[in-house]
Formats: sequence, C-alpha cells, structure tokens
Amino acid sequence: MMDNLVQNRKSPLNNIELGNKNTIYLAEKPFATTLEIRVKPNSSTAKKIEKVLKIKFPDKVGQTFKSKDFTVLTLGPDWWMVVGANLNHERKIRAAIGNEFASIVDSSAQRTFVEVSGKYAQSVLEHGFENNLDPKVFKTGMCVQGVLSRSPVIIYHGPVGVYHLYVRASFAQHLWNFLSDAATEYLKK
Amino acid sequence: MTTKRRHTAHLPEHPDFLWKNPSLKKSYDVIVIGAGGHGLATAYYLAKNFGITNVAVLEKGWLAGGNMGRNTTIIRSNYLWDESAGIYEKSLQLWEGLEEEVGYEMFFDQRGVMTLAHSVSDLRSKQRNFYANAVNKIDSQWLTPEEVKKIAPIVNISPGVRYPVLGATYQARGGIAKHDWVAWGYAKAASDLGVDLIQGCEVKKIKVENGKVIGVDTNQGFISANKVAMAAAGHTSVLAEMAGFRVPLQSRPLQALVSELLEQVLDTVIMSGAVHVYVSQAHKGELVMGAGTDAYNSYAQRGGFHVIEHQLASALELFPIFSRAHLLRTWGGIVDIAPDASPILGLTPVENLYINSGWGTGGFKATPGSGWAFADTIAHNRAHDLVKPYSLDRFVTGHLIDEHGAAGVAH
Amino acid sequence: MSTVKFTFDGTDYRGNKGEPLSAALLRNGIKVFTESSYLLRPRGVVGLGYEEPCALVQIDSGSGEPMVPSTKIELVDGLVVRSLAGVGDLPISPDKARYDKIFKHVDVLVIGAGLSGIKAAAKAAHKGKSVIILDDQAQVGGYLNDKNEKINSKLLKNIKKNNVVYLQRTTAIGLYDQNYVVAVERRSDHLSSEIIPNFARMRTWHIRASEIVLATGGFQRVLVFPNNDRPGIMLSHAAATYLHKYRVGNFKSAVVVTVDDNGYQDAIRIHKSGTKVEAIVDIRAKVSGKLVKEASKLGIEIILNSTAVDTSADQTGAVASVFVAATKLNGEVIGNKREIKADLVAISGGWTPTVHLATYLNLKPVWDSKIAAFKMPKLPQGLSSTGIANGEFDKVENLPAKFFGIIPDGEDAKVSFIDLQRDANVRDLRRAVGAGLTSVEHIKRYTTIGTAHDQGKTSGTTTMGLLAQLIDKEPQEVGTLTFRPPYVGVPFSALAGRDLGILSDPIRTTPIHPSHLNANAPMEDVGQWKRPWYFPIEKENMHEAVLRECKAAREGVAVMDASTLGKIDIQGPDAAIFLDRVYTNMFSTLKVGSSRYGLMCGVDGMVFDDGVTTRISENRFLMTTTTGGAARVLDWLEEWLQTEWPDLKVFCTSVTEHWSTVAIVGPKSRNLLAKLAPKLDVLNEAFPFMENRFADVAGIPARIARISFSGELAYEINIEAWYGLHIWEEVMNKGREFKITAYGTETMHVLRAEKGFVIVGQETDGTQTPQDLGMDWIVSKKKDFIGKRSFSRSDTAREKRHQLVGVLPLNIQTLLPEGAYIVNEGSSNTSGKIPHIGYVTSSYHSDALGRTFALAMIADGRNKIGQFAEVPMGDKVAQVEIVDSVFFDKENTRRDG
Amino acid sequence: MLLINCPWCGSRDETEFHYGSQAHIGYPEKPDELTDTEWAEYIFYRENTKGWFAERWVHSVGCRRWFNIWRNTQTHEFGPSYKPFTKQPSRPK
Repeated sequence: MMDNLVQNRKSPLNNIELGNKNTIYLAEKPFATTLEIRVKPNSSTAKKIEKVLKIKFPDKVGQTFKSKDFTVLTLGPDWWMVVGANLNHERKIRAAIGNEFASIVDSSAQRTFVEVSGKYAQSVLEHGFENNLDPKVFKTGMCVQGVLSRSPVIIYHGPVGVYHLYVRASFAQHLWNFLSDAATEYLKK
Repeated sequence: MTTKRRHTAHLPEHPDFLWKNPSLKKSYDVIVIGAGGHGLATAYYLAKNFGITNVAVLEKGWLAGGNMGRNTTIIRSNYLWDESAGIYEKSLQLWEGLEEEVGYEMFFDQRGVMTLAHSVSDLRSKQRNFYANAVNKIDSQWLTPEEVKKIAPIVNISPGVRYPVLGATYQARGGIAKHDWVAWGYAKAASDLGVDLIQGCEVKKIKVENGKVIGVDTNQGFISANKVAMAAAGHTSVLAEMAGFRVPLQSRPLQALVSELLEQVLDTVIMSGAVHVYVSQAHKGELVMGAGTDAYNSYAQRGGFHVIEHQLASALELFPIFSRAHLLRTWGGIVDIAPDASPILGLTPVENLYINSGWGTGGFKATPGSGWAFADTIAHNRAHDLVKPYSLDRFVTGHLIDEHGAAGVAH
Repeated sequence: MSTVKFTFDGTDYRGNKGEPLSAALLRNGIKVFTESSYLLRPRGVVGLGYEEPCALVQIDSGSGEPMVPSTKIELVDGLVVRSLAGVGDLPISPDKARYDKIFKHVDVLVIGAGLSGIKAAAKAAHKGKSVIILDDQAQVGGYLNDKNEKINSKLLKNIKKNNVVYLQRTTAIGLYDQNYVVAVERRSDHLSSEIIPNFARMRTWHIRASEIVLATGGFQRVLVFPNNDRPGIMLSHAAATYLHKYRVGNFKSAVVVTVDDNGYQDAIRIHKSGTKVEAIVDIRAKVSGKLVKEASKLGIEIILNSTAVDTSADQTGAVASVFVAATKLNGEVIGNKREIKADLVAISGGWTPTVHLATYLNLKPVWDSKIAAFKMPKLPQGLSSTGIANGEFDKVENLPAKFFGIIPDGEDAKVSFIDLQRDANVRDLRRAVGAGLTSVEHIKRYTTIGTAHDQGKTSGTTTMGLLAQLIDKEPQEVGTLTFRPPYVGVPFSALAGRDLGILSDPIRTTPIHPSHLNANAPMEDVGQWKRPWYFPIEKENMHEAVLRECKAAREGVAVMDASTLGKIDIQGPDAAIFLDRVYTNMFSTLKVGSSRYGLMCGVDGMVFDDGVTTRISENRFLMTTTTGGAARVLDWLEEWLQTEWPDLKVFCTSVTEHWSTVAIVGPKSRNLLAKLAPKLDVLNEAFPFMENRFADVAGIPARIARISFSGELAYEINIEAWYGLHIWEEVMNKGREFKITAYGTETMHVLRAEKGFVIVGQETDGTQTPQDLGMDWIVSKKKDFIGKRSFSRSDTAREKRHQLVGVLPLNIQTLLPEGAYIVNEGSSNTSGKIPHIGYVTSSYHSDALGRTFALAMIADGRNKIGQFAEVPMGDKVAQVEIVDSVFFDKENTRRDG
Repeated sequence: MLLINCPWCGSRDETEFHYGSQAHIGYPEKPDELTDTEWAEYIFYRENTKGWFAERWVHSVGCRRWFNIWRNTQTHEFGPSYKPFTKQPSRPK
C-alpha cells in the first residue's frame, strides 16, 4: 500500500539539481512531511504537544529547535512548523490534547524545500532577498520568513552556509528560475 | 566630419510679466486656500464668470508648488461612472478652449490616451468602461492589440510576455499639457482680473462663529472673508480640522519620474493599471512616467525607490525600446484619496466654507472643470449639478462613486 | 599605459586605456566637441566628472547608451561614440547585457573614497565593524588622485581587511528613510567595449546601514561673464588634471580666473605640465601665503580685484583670448578691459559641497559664508559628513570670495551663460526676476536652469548667488533648488535588473499543469495563476471547444482542475461563532461532514468574496475562497481575530497548496466515481448533496465533496497536492469509457451562468449587496455579521438599485458583449447622453439552451422581468427581453443525477 | 524604503507589511444602534494626521501579526511599536 503513495507522488520541481558545493549548489529536497501547529505559547496544551513529539517550541520568532526526528521553525508568536512530523504524529497529538484549543494542520504539500549551499550561497540569495543574511546576524539554527523575488519563502540557516528554502508549491518554479539565473556568474567562478 | 546631431524643440518663452505680488488686504469677499491648479482656476472663474474679483488665493509655499508642480500631466474624460464622466468631460471641453480663453501657451496636445487591458477580467472591466463612455457620448474607441501597435509602435504586444496586451480603450481627445504653463496661465489671468495671489502665506486657523466662516488666521495675521474655499489637496484634512469638521481622506505619496531628453518615440499617452505604469513623452523629449501611490499616509513629499524599480521593470516589458533611457529625476507629491477614489466637493458643515479635494491621482486633468464648477458653487452658495454627486454626505447614504479602477489602484 | 583605438564621430583615434574619453579627445585636438542644443553655440569639455554639462556622447558599441558624460567613460579598445547636442537616441535592438541587484546590510557605509572617506572607513574597520566604502572613480584618492598625490598605505591597509567591501565605479544615487542607500555599480564597461555575456554589466546595490558617512566631496563652480561658454574655457581643477595628470598637451597659454586659492594650486599644476600660465586673475583684493608666492616665483602675473569680463574666439569657435578688468565683489566692472591671449581659460569659481544625498530627506542645506557655499545641513542620528562635503575645505590662507560672476545687461546678458546645457543665461535670469518671480523654484522653471542632464551640478549655487544679488537678499534667504534622486542618470535596465521576461512576475501553476500543457490548452491569467481556459481538439476555436465541453458536462462527464481556489483550515472551539460573524449566513448550524455555500461582505455591506465551507469536525472547518481572493480573505480573517476579537479561540492556516482539487461533473460522474473509489457507496441516499466522504481514490486517501457549481451531479475530489497529477490522469483513464472531457475556466463560467450563479469579481465590482444579487435567502435575519449594519443605509436600502437579472437577445444568435450597457426601448439613437438602466456582466452561447444568453445588473431589474430593452453595440442595436436570472434546471433537479 | 520595527520579528523593510492606517478604531459594540452618520464615521473616517500618528501595520510576509506604531507622517521618523491591546506609549516629541 505504502509504495502506491510513494510511487505516484510528484514534487513541484521533480528533484531538480544544479551546480556544486565549491561554487553554488541548488537542489530540491522534496516530500518532507510537515505539521503546522498554532497554540498559545507556554500553555498546558503546548506543553502536551511538546511532550508527544519530544520537542521544545522556541518562544522567539526566528528561533528553531532540532531533534533527531524534527526541525521546529518558529514562524510567529503562536505558530510553528514541525518538519518531519506526519499524520500519525497528528493523531497522537489530538489524542493527547482532545478538544483543547490548538490548530494542528498537515501542510506537507503546501511547500517544497530547496537547498541553497556552496561558497556563494549567501551572495546568490542576496540577489533577491531583502533581509540581513550576514551570518553574524542570521546565525546557523535561525529561520526567517520573507519574500525572495516576489515569492513567499521561509529560509532556515542549517549548517554554516547551507540554507533550506521552504517555498509555496505554486511559486517553486519561479523561485528556481530566479535562483538558477542568479547563480550564473557564480557557477563560472 | 561633424555628424548631424539631434536637437530638441525649443519652447517659446514665458511672457515678460506674470503676476503681481500684492500685499495682503485685511478682508476679501472670497479667500481660496491653496494656489495649486484647482485653487488658481477657481479664482480665475470667480473673476471671469461671476465678476467676483475681491479674491485672495493664499499659498503657504510657492505658487503651483504642490502636485501642480509635479505630475504626469495626463488629460482624459473616459471614466466609468456617469458622475465622473460628467465633470471630467466638462473639464476636457474647457481644456479645448483654454489656451485661447486665458491667452497663455500651455502645450495642450490631444495626442490620445490609451488604457491597456492585460487579462480576461481586465478586458471585461475595460469593455464595460468603453460601453459606459458610448452611452455617455464620451469619445472612446476599442482597440485590438494590432491597432494598439499601429498607434504606438513601441508597445510590445507579443503574446509571450507575462501579461500580454489583449486590447485597450482609446480616447483620441485625451492628451497632455505642461503643468507649470497651465498654472501660470491661470495665475496671470486671475492676477490681471484683480485677484490677489499671496505666496508664503500659511493658514493657521479657519475662524468660525455660530456655524459660519468669518475669515482665516495666517502667518501674516487675520484676514476676514465672507466666503472661504479649501483647495489644498493633500492638506485638506489639516484645514478641515481647523474648521471643526472631519473628511474621510488619506494623504499618500505619489511619485513621478522623468528621463533625459530622447528622440521622439512615443506620441500618445499609454496607461496600464494591471501592470502599474503610465507613460508619455513630453515636447522636449523626456519620458514622463508614474504609477500607483506608496502604501502609507505621508506628508513628506517622497516615496520608496522600490516603487520606481517595479514601475521601470513593467515599463521595459511593455516598451523594450526604453531599456537604455536613463532615470534622471524622481519626485513625490501628496495626493488626498477618498475611500471611493473620487473627489469630495461642494458645501461643508460650516456655512460659506466650501471644499474641493479628494482628486487623488487624477487631479491635473480635472483642473479647468473643477475650477469652473467650484467657482459656480461658491458664487451661488449651492453645489453645481456636476459637483452635487461628490458631496460629503455620500459616505453616510452609501451612494459612493467607486473609481478605484481608474486610479490604477489594483482592485 | 597601453594605447587603445576608439572611434569618435566616425573617425578613429588613439588614447590611453582607462583614461577619461574627454582626456583622449583633448589630446587628439578635439576642442570644439559639439554645439549647444538651442543656440547652436560651439561647446567643448568643461569638467572632469558627472558635473560635465556639454561633452555628452551616445555610446554605439556594446549595449549602447545615450547622453553619457565623456568625462565618465574609461577608454577601452574598440569604443565607438558620437557627440550629442543634448538629445540621445534609443536603439531599437534589444540590449543583450545582463543587469542585476543585490541587498546588503552593514554597520557603516562610507560614500566617497577620497582622503576623508578612506579615513572614516579605516576608523570603522579598525573597530571591527562591517563596512562598505564606495566611490564613482576607478581608484581611491578622489582629488588627491587627480593631483597625482598618494594616500598613505597604512590607511589603505585598513580598508583591505575582510570586514570591508570597497566598491569602485559605484555611485550612490539615492538616500532614503532609515539610512537606506541605492547605489549603481558599473562593472564591465571599462573591461571591454563589447557586451560580456553572463556577467552583470551593472549591479544596483540596496544597502541598509546603521551609520552612513557622506564623504562626497564637491563640485567646482563656473563663473558668469559674457562669452563664458567657448570651447577651451574649463573648470580649473579639470584643466589642471587633464594637462598635468593625463598630459593632454595641446594648450599653449592659459589664464586662470579665480575666487579662491584653488586657482593658484591649479595654475601651478598647469604650469608644471608645460602650458604657459599668462596670468592668475583673482577677484579678491588681498592674497598671501605659500601658493601665491610659489605662483609668482614661477613668473605668473597675479592680477587682483579683477575677473574675466569677455572672451574672443578663433575661427573654430574655441577661446582665443580673455578680457579682464577690475571688478567689485558685487559684479560691477570698474576698470577698463585688458586682453590676454590664451587658448585655455581655467575657471576656479569656488567649490560647492555635494549635499544632494542628505537633502533627499528634505533637509535644507545651510549657507556658510566662510566657504561661500551651501554646505551639509544638520544631520539626523546615524548620518554624518566629512571632508569637502561637510565644508571642511583644505587649509587656506585666504578665504574664497562670495562672487559668482558679473551680471551684464543687454546683448552681453544673452551670452553670459549660467546653465550651459540649457543655454540659460543672465538675460533669462533678469527676465524671470522682472516677471515678478521671487521663488528660486519659479526661476528654475521660468529659465529651465538646472533641469538638464547634469541637474544643475555646476549652475545651482551660481544661480542662487546671482539671484541673491539681483533681488539683494542673502543667499540663505534665497535658498537652494530642491535636489531629487537619482544623483546621476541611471539606465532603466539597471533598475529593472532581472525582473524581466520569465522572471517579471511569478507564474503560479497547479500540480496538474503539466497535463494541461500536454493538452495544449490555452491559458488564462487569473491573478498570478495560469489556468486552462479551454481544451481545443484539433482546429477547434474557443466557441466550438466550449460548446463541446458544456455538452459533456450536461450529458456525460467532464473534469476540471479546481486546485487554485483558496483554502483556509480554521480550527478552535469558537470557529463556528467566528464564521457566523464573517459570513452573511449561519455556519454554527452546519453538521459535521457537510458543506455550505457562504457569502462574505465588507463592513460597507458589499460582497467581496464567496465559497463553500466544510465542517471537518466539531471545531474544524475548511473554507474555500475565490482564486483571486485567497490571500485577501485570509488577511481579513486574521485582522478581525487579532485586532477585534482576540479572545475568540480560533486559528487560521492557509492550506491552499496542500490540497489539489479535481472536479468531475455530469450525469455519469457517479459511475466514474464508483470506478475510482470502489469501496465508497456512491448512491444518492448514502452520499447526498453538500455532504463529504473520505475514501481512497485510485489508491490515494481523498476527501470527496458533493459540491456543484454547474447544477449537475458533481464530485470534488481533494487529494494532497503531490498526487494531483496522478489523480487527474487516473480520472482521465477511468473516464475514457464515459467519453470524459476536460474543461477550462470558460466552460465553468458558462455552466454556472446558465444556473444564474454569480462570480465574485465578474457580476460584482465591490458595489453590490447580497440583496442586489437576489441572494436575500443567504442573509441571516437572526445574527449580526460584518456588513449587516450597512444594509439599512438610505442608498443601500434604496428601491431602484441595480439587481441581478437575465437578458435574452430576441435574435437567439446575438452574443451581447460583456460590459455592454442596457437602455430603454427606442432610446439608442438619441443624440445626447442615453439614460442607461444597466449593463451586461456575463454573456455566452449556451449548448443547453441552444442560444445565446446573458446575466446583467439592471436598475430595479427584478420588477422589469418580462419587459423589453435595447443594447447599443457600436453600429448595431440588439433588442432584448429582461428575464429571470436562472436559465436552466430552475428546479435544481439535476444535481442528484 | 521605511524600516518598520515588528514587535516580534524586529526591523524589516516596508515591503513586508500591509498598512492599516489609524490605530485603535474598535468595531462598534452594537452597530444597529448607531445612526447612519456614526456608522459612516466607523467605516470611512480615519485620522489623516500631519505629524506623529499612531497607525497599524501587519507583518504580512513575516509573522503575520498586526501591531501599532508611532510614525511622524512628515519626517517618516518612527516612535515605538507596540502590540495590540497593550498600553500605548506616549506620543514622541
């Protein structure tokens, strides 16, 4: 049964890849399952959810939490994206919190995930992203939500110089066109 | 070997004498606040049509230094709603005889105004506009993309662009004029008829006694007046507050830009609401361009550069030939916008205090019509028929005149 | 210095790689460069940078560029240029060069890499701050570099540290609020005269800095006197640099006319280059100090209390001699003229600090009599200035004189130029003052001074000075012209960057798009989405395709990609109460597993969106919105929750792109669904209208909803977007036996219009209430909701408002144009305005009705059903009947199949 | 390009926000008890202050939260930003 689901799914960019790590590397890494969770911060309901997933909801927008299974991105004061969580995690959470006030949404297909890494990753992003990407300010383990070439994106600064871009599926092709074009000068270096 | 170099049209000169700078009298029959295009036109028509010459036009800065000093100078009357078509068509008819009547060169040039449509829904709303003009007997043609190309060869009508041109409305009687020359024409004529133009005179308070206006406090002292007319565009809310009432206006930055002098490549006016750019090429050869307002309230007379960058990207998609032109100068004005993007005109809750405001991004084209109808309204102390639909109380009854489409604000 | 070849006005010349084009032209003896735009007077090179008012060229090689100052072009092999007289050309060929943008944040941005700029950058770098220092020259040093003087290497070492970015050939064009600077870097014009592929020719930098240091130097001013525009009359700093640094030669004898000590320094440099300096003519009465001694030691005659009062020309129009005379500081010529032969007249009219960037924030420059110029205004926190820009001129023994030239009358006034590019002269200035103009803004517009390509860089302060004298006021009372960005002309292409063509705006597509492309369905733009418009087979046009698609939907089974609808997942104990407040009808009464159509109004009571909302569980709803309204509705819900009803326990999350929606429509859709979801009981009783069932469709978990926008039996299959294409292909495969037909937005519009269903954005334009649309049934009487209060306003409750009705042309083939206006019978041909009673919103051919039909908004329309009217259509007039707005399946019998 | 301080995300360019004009306009308790004039005041009338102005923005591409902030509409200087339903800081000088 499972292979029917895996076999018939298609991602917005069909696992496209470009470049190399010592200049600029772009690649879609699709099919990350994701739960978007909205809950009153530090409430008892929030603590129950943290227990179920063995995670911590960071309280400042832009902070993240990483465990073996999940990466938790803080998008808003009561809004987190738990990458790696899937439907049965949702079922466990609902079992734990019952009718308590929270919103659990499987939004796995809402966005796809493009990795931007390599020596010139920051420069390529800076051609279309207006926020500060200076590693002294946008440190590893931080995330920022904004617009990159008119496309809404969430950028997660994973290991040093490796950026994970979560972009809404319908904007993915445009983002790819922009990034691959922005990489023109750097691929030659 | 000297090449045959391209030279620009040399504009004729302004007259030797423009206007008197009289000192302020203690009282006047009518005080007009704001020496922009509308204020000056109002004073001129008060004197010319009604013989009311004991008038002062008070300007806190320099004459025609507000929006009249910097705008994209587009003139047309092919608006959607009957009420708008009424006042803008009256204005266009006045434009057609203005230079002669006022005796001043204004470079009024009916080179046509084209409004492009870029999607099926955009096409539908422009077609409705076209048919509304037909029943209102406003001259307006429908153009196919090929006809657009014939009139303006530099337009890119290729179907492969992001938002292709699918058609356009075209008003042949529309066009442009030189804003400074229009203002100085009105100012000179009004001054010659006995109107006092007072610059550097800022109104601090509008004095009202038992519901009736009696005069204004200024930085040059109190001046009494039987009637006071507000024509201060972006500063209307500030004046209304002085007189103790409120107006549903928001003042927003509106930017315009020009290029350097270039060979003539465009001899009509082209507007595109969906792609956010309007453009014409002035007589000497500079490209004159504008788009929508910046997004927030402001009296700073400047806007954000991202508005300019987006507008120029849209312009290059529509007009690839502009790619080498240089951005030479950008301005920001203060435009007063009502919730339905239509003006607020006529009487106010204060007796003998009149309001002419809310023209937003479309004030220049309305200058003669607004001045003419406002003068009539002031003279008779009742709203002229063209002014009546734009009363303040339309916001209470709900009878709005929604011209958001025309203002190019993405609906 | 390697020599390169370039072409000027069709003739080939040689020059040194990297030197300014103007220097190479002077060395090649080109003194008369062009003629002025209006008066056709011969003109030559005047300056050394962006201040150049006359020597402008059209670059024909590479990308091509109009109106470029020849002083700012670095010579490169193969350069091809033409002299201009003030008007540029626009090449038609597309520009193949690449332009891009970049966004940066730094602690300190230093604008100007002269000595003072380098010092500021070094200080910041030393403190470990992140620094960008930019300059429009190719190397550091600014004026020192022009004088062949070096900056000490210790300072330079500091700006080589890795926390410093040094941008050459980069000009800051705008300073905006909160320390935001836009600068344009020219990256390839100096490397090659050809376009370098895949390399940004220009890059537009957007820099946000905590601190900005304006080290922007200044411009030297011209002096005004009769015939001050002849070729060979130059700014003295430029002349000295051309002769001494670039060794252009070609000038035998020079006269320096000055108001300050800089004149002496430049005279000495000119002398050292081998050109004889006949005299230094200084307006000041008393001068002393090292420079003066050195100049006279070199045998240069120094003539005080004097200035230039006229010049003569040789047969080419270039300057041949200068007439000097004793002159008072107020411009009154008191001595008699003395002619001095000279083919170079170098003017040192005083220096003006470059204050433009600061004034873009509406800060007014301040007159400083010590330097006889307007200098930097008082700057807000985070902004500072240094060097000449801040009025810190080099240590001078003698202060510069407040003197801008003489102000002749009559014929002489006509040849005493203030703005060389606009041919604006003293006569124009006198006329403007005589015309009653006192404001400098009026003077500028009357005379056109300062409106040319150089934007008054050399003429601005001079105009102020002369005007102040004419209306005897002090310069600070006259004030300055308003400077506006950009500081220098910037090509549109550099500001458009790569936001062109495929990248001009995102093209949003659904997961099923690849299949639509294979079917080569023409697309329609709906906001940023591309949606299949119709699915032509062979040579069908839209009309033929739509009739076929409609027939399939009414008689067989048809399928549409509905994935673009907005989808909002609404969860929380107060979700139901919340929906009751935003929709006009009740949602708290909706059963779990059921769906209901809802209408949303603004506070003004006007309809602004609609869609079906499904109750997934007690505290969870899935709302759909129009494609165009998706973002707007989510923002609307969030605004009310956050700013009005914070205690309502409701959270909203967009899931628009998590779900794909495949709608199968038509009498055979139930049979097809049975094939697709064998385990699902599809009978009407088991799966009634507006209900939802969960089942596997083609092996994929799906939520199936019985929602119909066509009036037919229909099922909307919602699957995770990863499976959208797979399900579409399965539906097409399994549907083949039922002759399944794909349909697009046009058919969807026809099917819903036949049922009288409105489309928000087509029937509505933001000025229609639910009642206008004949939807009183959806307006709850029991509860308050957003907009309800507005229904009772006098105009909103007015009788004769426009109402939704049907319109049938008497000729069943006539297709009324959408947007056409409707008038009373017989009134189409009145000469004046024709009173209209309404307009057509939707108009189509209907396969089901076998004729054309239309929906319209007509004043008091519902009371006019059965009456006749006319629709003027250009030259023809269509007679029409006003009918009910539902044309087909009036009793709603078809939806259960 | 204004730099706006979102109480949750910090300073961001104006292009990340949507404008909400005058702050502290509450939805009337009982709309049906208002006269048409009072109702028009709520729908259409907002202050259009020249000078320090308490206005609303929403960080639409960031945390998507509404907040209030003081801004001088003449100089574009910003005062403090503050979350909805919290004490309004006094008007800056």
